[in-house]
Amino acid sequence: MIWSLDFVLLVLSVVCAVAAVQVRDLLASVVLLAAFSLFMCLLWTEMGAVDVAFTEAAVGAGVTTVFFVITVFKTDRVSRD
Amino acid sequence: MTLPPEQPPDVIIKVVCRSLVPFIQLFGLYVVMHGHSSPGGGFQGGVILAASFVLLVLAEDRATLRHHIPPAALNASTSAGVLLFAGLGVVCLALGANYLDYGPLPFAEPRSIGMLVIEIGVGITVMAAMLSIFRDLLEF
Amino acid sequence: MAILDGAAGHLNTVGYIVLMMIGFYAMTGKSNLVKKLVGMNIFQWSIILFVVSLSAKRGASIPIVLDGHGGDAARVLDAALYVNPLPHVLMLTAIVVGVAITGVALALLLQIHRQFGTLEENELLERLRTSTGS
Amino acid sequence: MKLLHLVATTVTGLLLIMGSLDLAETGDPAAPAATHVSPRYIESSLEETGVENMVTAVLADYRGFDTLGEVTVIFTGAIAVLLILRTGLKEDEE
Repeated sequence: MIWSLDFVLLVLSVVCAVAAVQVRDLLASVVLLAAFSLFMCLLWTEMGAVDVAFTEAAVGAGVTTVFFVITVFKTDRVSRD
Repeated sequence: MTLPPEQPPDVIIKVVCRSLVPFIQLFGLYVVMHGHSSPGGGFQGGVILAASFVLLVLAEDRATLRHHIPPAALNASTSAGVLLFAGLGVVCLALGANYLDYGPLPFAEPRSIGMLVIEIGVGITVMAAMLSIFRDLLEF
Repeated sequence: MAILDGAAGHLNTVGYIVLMMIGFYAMTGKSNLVKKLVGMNIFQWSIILFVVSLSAKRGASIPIVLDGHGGDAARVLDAALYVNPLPHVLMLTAIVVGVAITGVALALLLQIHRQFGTLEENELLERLRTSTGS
Repeated sequence: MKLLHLVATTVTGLLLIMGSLDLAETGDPAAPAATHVSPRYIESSLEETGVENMVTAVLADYRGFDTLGEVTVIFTGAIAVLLILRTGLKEDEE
């Protein structure tokens, strides 16, 4: 593990998480969630968990985002808060 | 706001995605088969195989999935993977060992082959389950 | 840097807890149901991150044996040279199960939106109250 | 109302941080998580199963029951989505 890289990635993922929770446009929220999962994937690669990172790269950016985008398109796009 | 599936898809997107899909599927099969000695396995390969069909459906229209994989085949393969996994355990039981103990399988490297079989079962189930959820959400 | 090395092992746990609390706040404080699901995913991934971080070791490699196939298969490996593979296995399955949970939750959201026409929590409660009252 | 949620979140986070101070350092090779059961998997999985990737060996051989339950959960998720979204109730509910 490399501590400085770990901290930089943690700060970036906290920024992505806060933005995904606070933004009003739900499509932007979903895409920020995909960016958050990319930083998770980088953190796990840096910890040596290559299998978990591989799964996260396929699942977080691929399948989960597609499910969320379909739901957002079929319901309302704008959130009240 | 609804999905815009009625308008014909752009020809460049269609051609590029169609030519990318076989390579993605080949990589997914490689990940399932090569999980013994590199990062990978049934879960990852199944998700990658499902993502290739998702890309195909997003590039074309929603009848594409029904055309390439009929709904009955999708439903059947969702349970076929679980049955392959549990059936190998029953085979081990019939050969005189414990459930899911691959020792007495009649191969040169029984544990390696047994693991490969259950990785294939996991891959089939994960692919079919993801595609089934995707189809149900899309066609609602 | 030497001082930071001593504290670093505890500081990143604080980072994981901050991520977890962001997800917790989204699940409790936000009224949109899709926002709650986004918060649930953040919460879930931060817990997975915490459990994976338990497997890390200083100066260890990824859990794949080097030249294992052609080499001497009977040699004894040193446990300090490889990271702990057990949390990876447990969390690998947790991620894929998380996708199935998210799919079921999104199906419920689609059905709720068809029945009530909204995904905001307070409007949903209001419509439920009026429909049962009348 | 928002302030109440924020206060509750902060208090829970502080309690969790207080609890996490007793954990072993991340990356410590002598931590309890790294010394009890995992050396057994690392040292003998290649010899016992002949598979280089320890994660695959533990996932598919040592903990095969766990993976079987996992696959059953995913199968159940697909069936649940099918049952939630394919109901014919939506016309006569209106």
